[in-house]
Amino acid sequence: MQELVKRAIPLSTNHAIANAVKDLDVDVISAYPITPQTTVVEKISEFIAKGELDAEYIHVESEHSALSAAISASLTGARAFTATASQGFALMHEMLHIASGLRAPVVMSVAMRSLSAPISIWNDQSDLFNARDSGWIIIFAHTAQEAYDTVIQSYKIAEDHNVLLPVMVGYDGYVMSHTIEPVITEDKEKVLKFAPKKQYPYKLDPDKPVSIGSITPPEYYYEFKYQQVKAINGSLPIIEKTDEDFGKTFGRSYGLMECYMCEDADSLIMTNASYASTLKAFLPEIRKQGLNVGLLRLRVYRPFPLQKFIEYTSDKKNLLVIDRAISYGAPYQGPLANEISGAMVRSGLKLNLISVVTGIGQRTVEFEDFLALARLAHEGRKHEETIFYGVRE
Amino acid sequence: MEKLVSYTEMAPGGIVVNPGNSLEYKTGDWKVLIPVINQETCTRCRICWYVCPDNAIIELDKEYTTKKNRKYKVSYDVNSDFCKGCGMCAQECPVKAIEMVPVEVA
Amino acid sequence: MSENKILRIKSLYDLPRDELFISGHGLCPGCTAGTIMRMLTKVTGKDTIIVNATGCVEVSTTRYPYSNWLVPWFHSAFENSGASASGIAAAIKAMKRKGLMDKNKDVKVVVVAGDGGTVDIGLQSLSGMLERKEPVMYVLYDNEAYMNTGIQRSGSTPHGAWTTTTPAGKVWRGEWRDKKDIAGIAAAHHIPYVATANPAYPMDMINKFARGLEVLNEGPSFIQVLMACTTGWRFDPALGITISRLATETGIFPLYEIDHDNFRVTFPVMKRKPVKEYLKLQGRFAHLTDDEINEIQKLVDQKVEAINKRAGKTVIGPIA
Amino acid sequence: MTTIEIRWHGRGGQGAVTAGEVLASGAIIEGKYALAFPEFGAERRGAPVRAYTRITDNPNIPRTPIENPDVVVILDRSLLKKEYMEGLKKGGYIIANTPLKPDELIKKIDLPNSYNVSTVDATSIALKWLKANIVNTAILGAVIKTTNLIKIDTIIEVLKNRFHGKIGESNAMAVKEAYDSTLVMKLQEAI
Repeated sequence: MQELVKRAIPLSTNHAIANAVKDLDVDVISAYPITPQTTVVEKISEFIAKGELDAEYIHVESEHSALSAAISASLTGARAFTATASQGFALMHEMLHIASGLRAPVVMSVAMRSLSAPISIWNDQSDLFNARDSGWIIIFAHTAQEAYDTVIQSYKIAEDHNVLLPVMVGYDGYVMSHTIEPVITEDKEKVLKFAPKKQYPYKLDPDKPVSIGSITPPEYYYEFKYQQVKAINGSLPIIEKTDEDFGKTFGRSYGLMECYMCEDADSLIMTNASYASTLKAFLPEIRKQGLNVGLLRLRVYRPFPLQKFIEYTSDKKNLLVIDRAISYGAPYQGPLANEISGAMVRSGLKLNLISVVTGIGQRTVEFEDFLALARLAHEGRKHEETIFYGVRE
Repeated sequence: MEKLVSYTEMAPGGIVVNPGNSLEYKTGDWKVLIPVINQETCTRCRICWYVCPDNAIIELDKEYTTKKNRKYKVSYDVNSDFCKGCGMCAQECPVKAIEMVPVEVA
Repeated sequence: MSENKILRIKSLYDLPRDELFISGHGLCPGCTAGTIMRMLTKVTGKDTIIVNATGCVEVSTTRYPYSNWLVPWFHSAFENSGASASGIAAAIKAMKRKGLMDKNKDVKVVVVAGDGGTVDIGLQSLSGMLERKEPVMYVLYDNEAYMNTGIQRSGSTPHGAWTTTTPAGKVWRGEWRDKKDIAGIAAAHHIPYVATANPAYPMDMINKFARGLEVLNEGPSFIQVLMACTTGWRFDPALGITISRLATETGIFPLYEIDHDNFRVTFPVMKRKPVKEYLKLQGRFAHLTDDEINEIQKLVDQKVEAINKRAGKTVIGPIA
Repeated sequence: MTTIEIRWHGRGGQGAVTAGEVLASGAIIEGKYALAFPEFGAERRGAPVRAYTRITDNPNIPRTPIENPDVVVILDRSLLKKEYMEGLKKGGYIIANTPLKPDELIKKIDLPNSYNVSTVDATSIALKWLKANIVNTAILGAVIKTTNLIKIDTIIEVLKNRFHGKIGESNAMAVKEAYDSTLVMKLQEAI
C-alpha cells in the first residue's frame, strides 16, 4: 500500500477537538458530560491533569451552567470552551441566545445527536438544527481533521473584534465522534501565532467598569438585534479569509461550501458532516453506474454562503437536499430544504429541489442507499413532498 | 428624553460602557413628600444617610453650630434630584429631626 | 497578596462616604434593596465584579442606556448566577496564572440574587457553585416572592402570606407551606461561611459582608439578607427598616452565622415580641384571622426553640 | 486492492472496539489512511458487539458499517457461528480465537472452502499475560500474522502508547506470543 498520510496520528473527532483546545491554550473549559460528547471533555481533563494544558476546568452541574460559565469567562477576558450534544444542547437553549446576544466569543463543539422522546443516544442532527436561529456562527466538519482545523479557525473568527460572536462546530455523533482516523495536529506555538488570544473589548475589569446584560427597552432592543444581523452577515468574508489564511499556514483549507466532483455533474446532492465524507468515497462508484451526480457539501451554515450556493448550483438541473432533522409540519419537512427553497426564490434559481429526510436516529444508510438517492437526483422527477427515505410505512 | 442613536453608535450586546450615567436618570420627580432635616435637632447619627436606598441624603463637610452652641463638622441635606420621598429617613430618625413635607411646600 | 483591607465597622461613622451603587436607579421608593446594595458595595470596594440574577435589582439598576453600578456588573439569566460567577472566578484564576491579568490584583466575585433566583430556579447552579468551593460571595436579597414579575409565590414565601398566586379566599388562605430554609441548605455544603442578615442591624449586616469576603480564599460564602418589599408586602414605604427590625425582634428572622460550621446567633433577642406586631403592619397578612395568627405564632415558637437548641442556650427568649 | 475492510466480533469488555482502533492506529502511524469505529450501541459488558476497521490508500473513506468484509475476526468462542461470518467476501479471512486448528474449526462449524482460516488460542494467551479474558491484543498478533497489513512493531508501539508501563509490556508479550502461535490455513490467494 502507498504511504499517503504524513505526520498523521490516529484520533477520533472528539479527541481531535480536545487536541485543538489544548493547542489553542484555552483558559477556561466549562462542560457537562453527555453521550456522545463525553470523550472530548475526558480528553481535555486528561490534558489538564497531566499538565499539558494550563486551564481551569469547571465541573458544572448542567449544560445550562456549562454555557453560562463559558459566557461569563469569555466576557471576563478568558478564552473559553464548552462541548455538548442532544438533550444537553437543548437544555442550553436559553443560553445560546444569550451568548450571541452578549456577543461572547465562546466556541462550542457539538457531537450531533437525536432528541428525545423516545430517547435515542444515536446520531442525527435534530439538536443542532433546533438551534439554527440562535445567532451563532455554525460550521460543520466532515472529518476529524477538519474538526481540529475548524476549532482553531473558530477562535480566530469569534474573537475578531469585527465579529464577536460565538461559534459552534457540528459533527456527527458516534459516526465521527467515536471514529478513529488520521489527523495532523499542529505545533501549539504555530497555532497560537495563527489564532492569538484577543480579549473581549468590553471585558469585566474593575479598572474600566462596564455593565453587561442590561435590560433594554423597546427603543433600543431592536438595534442590538440588528447589530447581530450585521455582525453575522459581516463575518462571512472573515470566515472565508480565516480559512484561506489557515490554508497558507497549515496547508489545509475547506472553503465556505465544497463542491466535490460537481463541475461536470447535472445533479447535486447537498449534505454535510459524515454523509459528505461517505458520499465523497462513494461518488466514483456512483458515477460508474452512469449517474451524473456531484456533492455539494454544506460547511459554513450560519451565515449561509448564498453567493457560493448560487455559483455552484446555477447551471445544475437537480438538487437533492438531505436533512437529518425534521421540521414538523413545515412546507418541506427538512429544515435545510426549506431554506434552500427560499434561497432559490431569492436568487431566481430554477433547480428541481428534492427534499429527503433520512438517517434519523442513526438509521443506517449504506452504499445502496446513497446510490438510490443519487438515482433520485439524477432522474430529476418532481417530488412535491419531502421523501422520508428508509422509513417503514 | 435622550437622543436615540443609530445601531452603529452603540456598543454591542446592550453593554453600558459608561456606568454611573444613571445620574442623568433623575428619579426625584417620583415624590410627593420630601424630607426636611432640622439641623438644630439632628444629632448627626448618620442613620438617615445609611437607610436611604437612593443615596439622596447627602453628608456635607459643612460646619454647623446649634443655638445651644453645639458644634458639628457635618451637615445633612437632601438631594432632591433623586429622593423618591419614601420617608424611611424620617421614620428611622431617632430624634425625629426629619419631617416629610409636600414638595410644593418645601 | 491582597493589600486591600476588608472594611469592618464598629459604628456607622466607619463607613466611607463614597458610593459605588449610586443614585438614579429605578427601585421602588423605600426599597431596602437600595440600602443593602449601597452597603454591600461599600464593603466590597471597587475591585469587585457583581453578578446579578434576573430580578428587581437587575431590572432597576441597569435600564439601558443607564447603569448605576460603578463596579463591573454582569447579568445573563435568572437561574445561573452561581455558574456565571464560577466562570468569572475561573477566568480570573486562569488569567492570573497565565500572566493575562495582574497577579497582585485581588478581584472579588459577588453574586446578588433574589429569592426566586436563589431558592427556586437558581438552586441548582448555586449548589454547584457551593459544592465546587468557588471563591464567590453569594448575597441573597430575600423579599419572599417573585416581586419583579408581580408578587408571585416563591419557595421563600412565608406561611400565611398573600401573593398573587396564593391569594386569600374561602379555600386558600394565602401561602400554606413554610418558607424554605435556604441558609440551612447552603450550610449543608459545609462552606466556610453562612449568615443571615437584616438591614435594620447595619453593623451586624456589614460585618457579615466583610466576613463573607474574608473567607473567599478558602471557599464560598452565602448571606441571606431579609429585604422588606414595600410593594409586595404591602406596607407604607417609610416602614421598610422598621418592619425588618420587627422580623428579628419577633423571632421570625433570627440573625445568625455559621462560620466554619460553628453556629452562633449574632443578635440575641431576650424579650421577644409577638408575631402579630410584625404581621399587622403588612397588607400581605391582612386576611389572617386571630386563629391563623396564633398558628403562625406557634410555627415561630418552634423555630425559636430549634435555634436555642442549636445554640445550646436561650439566645432568643420567650414573648415578653 | 485499495481497501481492506475488517469486521470484529466480540462481547462487550473483550476489547473488539479497542482491537479495531489499535489496528487502524497502527496503519495511520505507518502513513496509511484508516478508519475504525464501533457499532454504536448502549450495551454493556457481555453483550455481542461488533467493530469495523477500514484501511485504504484513498483519503475519502466511507463511514458506513462493513457488510462485506475482507476479514472477519471473532474474539469470543461463543460467536464462532456462521451467522457472524455473513457477507465475508469469497477468498476472505476468518481469524478466530479458538484452541482448535483451522481444519478442525472448518469441520466443526461446517465452513465452505472459500475462506482462509486462522486460529489462535487468544484466551489462554490473554490469561497468561494479562490475567484476564481480554483477548483484543492477543488477537491482533493473529491478524498481523495472517494479513501482514502492518508491522508487528507498529502494533506494539501503539499498545505501549495506549497502555503505559507494565501493562503495555504484557500486552506486547501477548501480541508476540499470539503472532508466533497463530495457525494460518490459506485456501487460496487473497488480499
